[in-house]
Amino acid sequence: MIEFVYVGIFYVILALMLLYRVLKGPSVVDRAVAADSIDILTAIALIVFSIYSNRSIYLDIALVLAILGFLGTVLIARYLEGRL
Amino acid sequence: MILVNYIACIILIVLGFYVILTKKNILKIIIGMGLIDYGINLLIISIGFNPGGTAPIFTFTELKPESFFVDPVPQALTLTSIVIGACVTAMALSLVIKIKEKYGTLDADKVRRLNG
Amino acid sequence: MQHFPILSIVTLFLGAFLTVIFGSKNETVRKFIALVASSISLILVLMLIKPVMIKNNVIQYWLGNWRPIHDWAIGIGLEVDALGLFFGIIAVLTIFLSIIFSFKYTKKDSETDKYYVLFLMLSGAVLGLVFTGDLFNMFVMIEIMTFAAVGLTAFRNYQEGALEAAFKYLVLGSIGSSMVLAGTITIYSQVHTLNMAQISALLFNNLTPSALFAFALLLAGFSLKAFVVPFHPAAPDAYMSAPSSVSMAFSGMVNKAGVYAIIRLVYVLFHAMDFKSVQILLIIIGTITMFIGVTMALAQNDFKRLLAFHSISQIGYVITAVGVSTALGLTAGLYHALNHTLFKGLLFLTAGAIFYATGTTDLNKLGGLARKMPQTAAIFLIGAFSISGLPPFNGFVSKWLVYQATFQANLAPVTIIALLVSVMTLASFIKVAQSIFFGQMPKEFENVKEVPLSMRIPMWIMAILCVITGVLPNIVTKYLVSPAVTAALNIGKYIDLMMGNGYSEKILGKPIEIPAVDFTLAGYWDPIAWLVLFALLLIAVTIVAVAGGFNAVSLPTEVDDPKYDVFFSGEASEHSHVKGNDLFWGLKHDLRHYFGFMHDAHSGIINDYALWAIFTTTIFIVYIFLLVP
Amino acid sequence: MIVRIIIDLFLILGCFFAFAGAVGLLRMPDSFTRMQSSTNIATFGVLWTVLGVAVYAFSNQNFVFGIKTVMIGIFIVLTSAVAGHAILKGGYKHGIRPENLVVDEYRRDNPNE
Amino acid sequence: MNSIVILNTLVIIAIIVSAILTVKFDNLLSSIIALAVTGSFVALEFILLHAPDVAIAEAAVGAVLSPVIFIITLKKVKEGKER
Amino acid sequence: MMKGKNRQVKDVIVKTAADFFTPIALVLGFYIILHGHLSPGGGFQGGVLVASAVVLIYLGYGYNEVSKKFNMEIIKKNEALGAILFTVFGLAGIIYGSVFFANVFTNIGDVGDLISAGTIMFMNNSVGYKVLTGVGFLILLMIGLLAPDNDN
Repeated sequence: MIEFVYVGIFYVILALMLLYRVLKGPSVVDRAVAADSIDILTAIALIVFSIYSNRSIYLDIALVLAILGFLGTVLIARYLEGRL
Repeated sequence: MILVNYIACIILIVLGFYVILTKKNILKIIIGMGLIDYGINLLIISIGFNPGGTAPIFTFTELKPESFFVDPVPQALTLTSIVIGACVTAMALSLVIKIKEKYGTLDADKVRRLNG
Repeated sequence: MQHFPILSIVTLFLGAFLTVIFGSKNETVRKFIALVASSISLILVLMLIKPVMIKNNVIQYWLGNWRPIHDWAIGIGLEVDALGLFFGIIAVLTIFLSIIFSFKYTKKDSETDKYYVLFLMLSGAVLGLVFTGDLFNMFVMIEIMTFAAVGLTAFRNYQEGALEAAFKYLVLGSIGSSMVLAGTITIYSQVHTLNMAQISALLFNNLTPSALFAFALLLAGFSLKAFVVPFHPAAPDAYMSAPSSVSMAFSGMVNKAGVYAIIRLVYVLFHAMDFKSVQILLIIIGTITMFIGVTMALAQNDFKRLLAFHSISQIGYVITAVGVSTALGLTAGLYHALNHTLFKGLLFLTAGAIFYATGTTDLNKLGGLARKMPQTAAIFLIGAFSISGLPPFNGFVSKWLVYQATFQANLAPVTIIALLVSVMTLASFIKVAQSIFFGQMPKEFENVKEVPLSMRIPMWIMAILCVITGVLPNIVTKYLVSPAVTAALNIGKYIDLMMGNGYSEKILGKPIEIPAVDFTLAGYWDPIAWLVLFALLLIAVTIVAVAGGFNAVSLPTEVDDPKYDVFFSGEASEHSHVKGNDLFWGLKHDLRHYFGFMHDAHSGIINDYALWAIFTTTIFIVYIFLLVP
Repeated sequence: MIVRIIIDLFLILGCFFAFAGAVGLLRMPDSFTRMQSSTNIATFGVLWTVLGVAVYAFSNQNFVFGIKTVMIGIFIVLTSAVAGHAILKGGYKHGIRPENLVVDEYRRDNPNE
Repeated sequence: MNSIVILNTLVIIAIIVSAILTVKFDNLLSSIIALAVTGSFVALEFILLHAPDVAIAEAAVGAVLSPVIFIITLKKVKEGKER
Repeated sequence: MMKGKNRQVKDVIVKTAADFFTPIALVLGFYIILHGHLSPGGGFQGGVLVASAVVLIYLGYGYNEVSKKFNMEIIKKNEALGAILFTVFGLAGIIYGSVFFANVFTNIGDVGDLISAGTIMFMNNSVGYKVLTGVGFLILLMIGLLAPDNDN
């Protein structure tokens, strides 16, 4: 299934584009949002790669990123609110 | 494919050393140590990689007869290295908190009561 | 018998974990657990002396029963040969005595459960390091060791600078661990095994560029763990701010673990001592280490910091002697390592006793304690005589061996520097003795008492050991040192016992010949040679005097300070006490540029120290790539 | 064959929405609009891609794969909503205001924050 | 095979760029965010090199645990100028 | 105190998310620990994931609830218990006549079952227990450092 890899490449390119927002973002909020989106894009790229290489065990990593990736973002939000 | 990885590992390690050498904030120094960890872990895994291989975990379905594994030993080594890196980071951060309480600063130029 | 090495390691770790569960409330329980664990480990290791040291066996042990398949080592193996056991004995001795000492010593500290946990983990890691036969296992043990050592350094975090020292130690140690790991994996990428015996076999006459790179990285990383000079600046801070029993463990085990790793690396793993350039590199490092260590020690005003710099200096002796690479040189190095553990542990315990009694180790505040603490003073004198190499004690024997080994290897300048360093060691200990135990006693120490018995016992044991190893060098050499030397040189046996008989012959081609060990302990007395040596020494002293002195800066005679007044009897005696600062002021004044430079170089900024470490590593890599093959 | 077309359609839709989200995240003028655009990635991009992958997996009788993939999609959608809410509120309280704001209803409802 | 090489190269570029960002930011909070991003890219790279065990550990440590303890420490020492 | 209570009611979305995701994170973590010998992951990874559930609870409910739920002293002892269990399973190899870390009890279960692989499974689970208590202890300690700031 070669086309799945192209989808993965596309998502990684999107993540690379979002790194520009991490670099530029005038405030920490922008950087945090971009980092969150990069986490999500990484998870999707993982799904796509695992179906390309036909190993369902690779999906556990995507599961971890999906469930616990938002912890850091919420923590940063709490930090910005000043009530961590 | 692997050559790119090696270059990236060297760049990561050099960036980590650059942070340790030039940045004066000790929290930033710990971030630099984290970068060195990433670089070395990537180096180990890249050494164990075998083009065309698959993950060294045996499952009944999904494995074709002709598929072969990448080298599992470097993966075990990297796992140990990651665990150690996490422990070192946690230890260093707790030291940073205590240093901040005691010295009132995070500047490496001012945390120098022991000299000479 | 076969299980003894792993049991001695596991006992210590198990003791650490049991201390957390049962000893968190009760002080007695945790002392009991620590004592039992350390004595079991001591007994197990001492029972290995008979088979390993005397009968010359090598104990091999495959964890999980993963033996080599088709001549390829796939499991983690323990391999206890005489070299490893030699350092193992040093380690268990240090652990046992240090734990006995710390029973009373940590009385004023809270949270001593953490102390015992970390200490037992440290000792278990050191034992694992010296007994293992697997390169990556070595890295893991080094990392646990560094981790526990950092924790112990920060244990007295109410003291000045303990946290700072711990942080510096952690950062430098993590740089060193990264280098060790990178070197390990570079070796793995070439030979695809991690067993040290097999690596040794496969790297014989096969030094590719990646192997050379790995050698440089590993040498730098292990040197950082042994605190040789450009990597040393974390050591004095850590030794100074840790509790004294831990400082003793640092100089007795942690340093020695690094030295063991260097010996294993250059002798067994890479066969590197066949190269003249590696010998010269080690000798240069060692010489610089002992010189800078002792000169820095001369300028210190804190007892423990001074001892720490002396510790670095003595490690320089060991590295120099190891670098000479003859059987005599290796004997000298190992003997000095043993002696260093004994007398430096003794001195650190003395420092701990003084701290326990008076609450300070600052040389300028102490004085005249010999009347109040006679036993401590006697023990201190034994230690000081040992470290400065006075004849009846052990320092004399090993230092004499070092001089002899370097001189026989046509390295007379190194011999001269070693003699000079020995003289300076004696000088700095005269300063310590004068400012702590003799002279005028300050008024606030009127009520100082001798330390309790449980602290004096380990000190006396070490003092007696110092005398024994000094008086009976033949026995020590025969039963402890020379089996270790033979094991370090007999690489073929090491490989054979791990990988099965005949393996080394198949790979190495021919059995490696063991060079004959030639001990002439009575001393090498060639009058003309020694005459030339003393003449050279005189010239060297003259050069030093000329280089530093003879400039027309007026000495501070006109300062209106009563301590420079002429002393007549009958005056108030407040200023007749010569402080530690005031001794050797002439030398310090003459060499003030050098001392000022060294003081500025030890700036206390972590970035500078990291820069030294990385820069020296780069030099190692370049040197080894240019000169070794 | 019809399954292949469906899968490709889903994947292309996912790619398109993710691309739109990324471009929005790069080009929008202030933090709040950028945030709105980033949810595009997390909802529509993820949803279509996951559907495509899941259809492929189920059509190949690979049920473990399909179920895990769908679970990942659901979790990403839920968590990103929570994270977006939290980071928005944090940013607002930290003092970041949208440009060209006409009505600040949050301020109107919570005057003392 | 070729497309995998492209994917790998892209991920490597992303790792390098985010590491440079980590070094470049003077603001500590931004630096931590960039470190977490580097962690998740490194986890992706581990999967591309077929090391799922390591990738889970990296995702758990690099993308979850280490940002959490870094941010708590940063809050405690209060040196981050948040803008 | 009153103010703190007031806060908790307000952030209802994060609280609901914490309610919802804490069990899922726990299940995921325990799945990764228990299937350590069958699928990627193992003691360490699962332990970290389980421990990060503590952060979730903290985010939802604040420090007071967390400190009520967990007793630090007991957690510390449990961590040591995990380490001791690991060592004891290693020593079981010696006791049953082989060497340290040898894989005994291999007759339990078939290949691919959840309960299989002998001592390896037990060691994996005890490592998981140690890590989840250890990292949980670390995170609790870190959160506890913030507690004085939380009040004002």
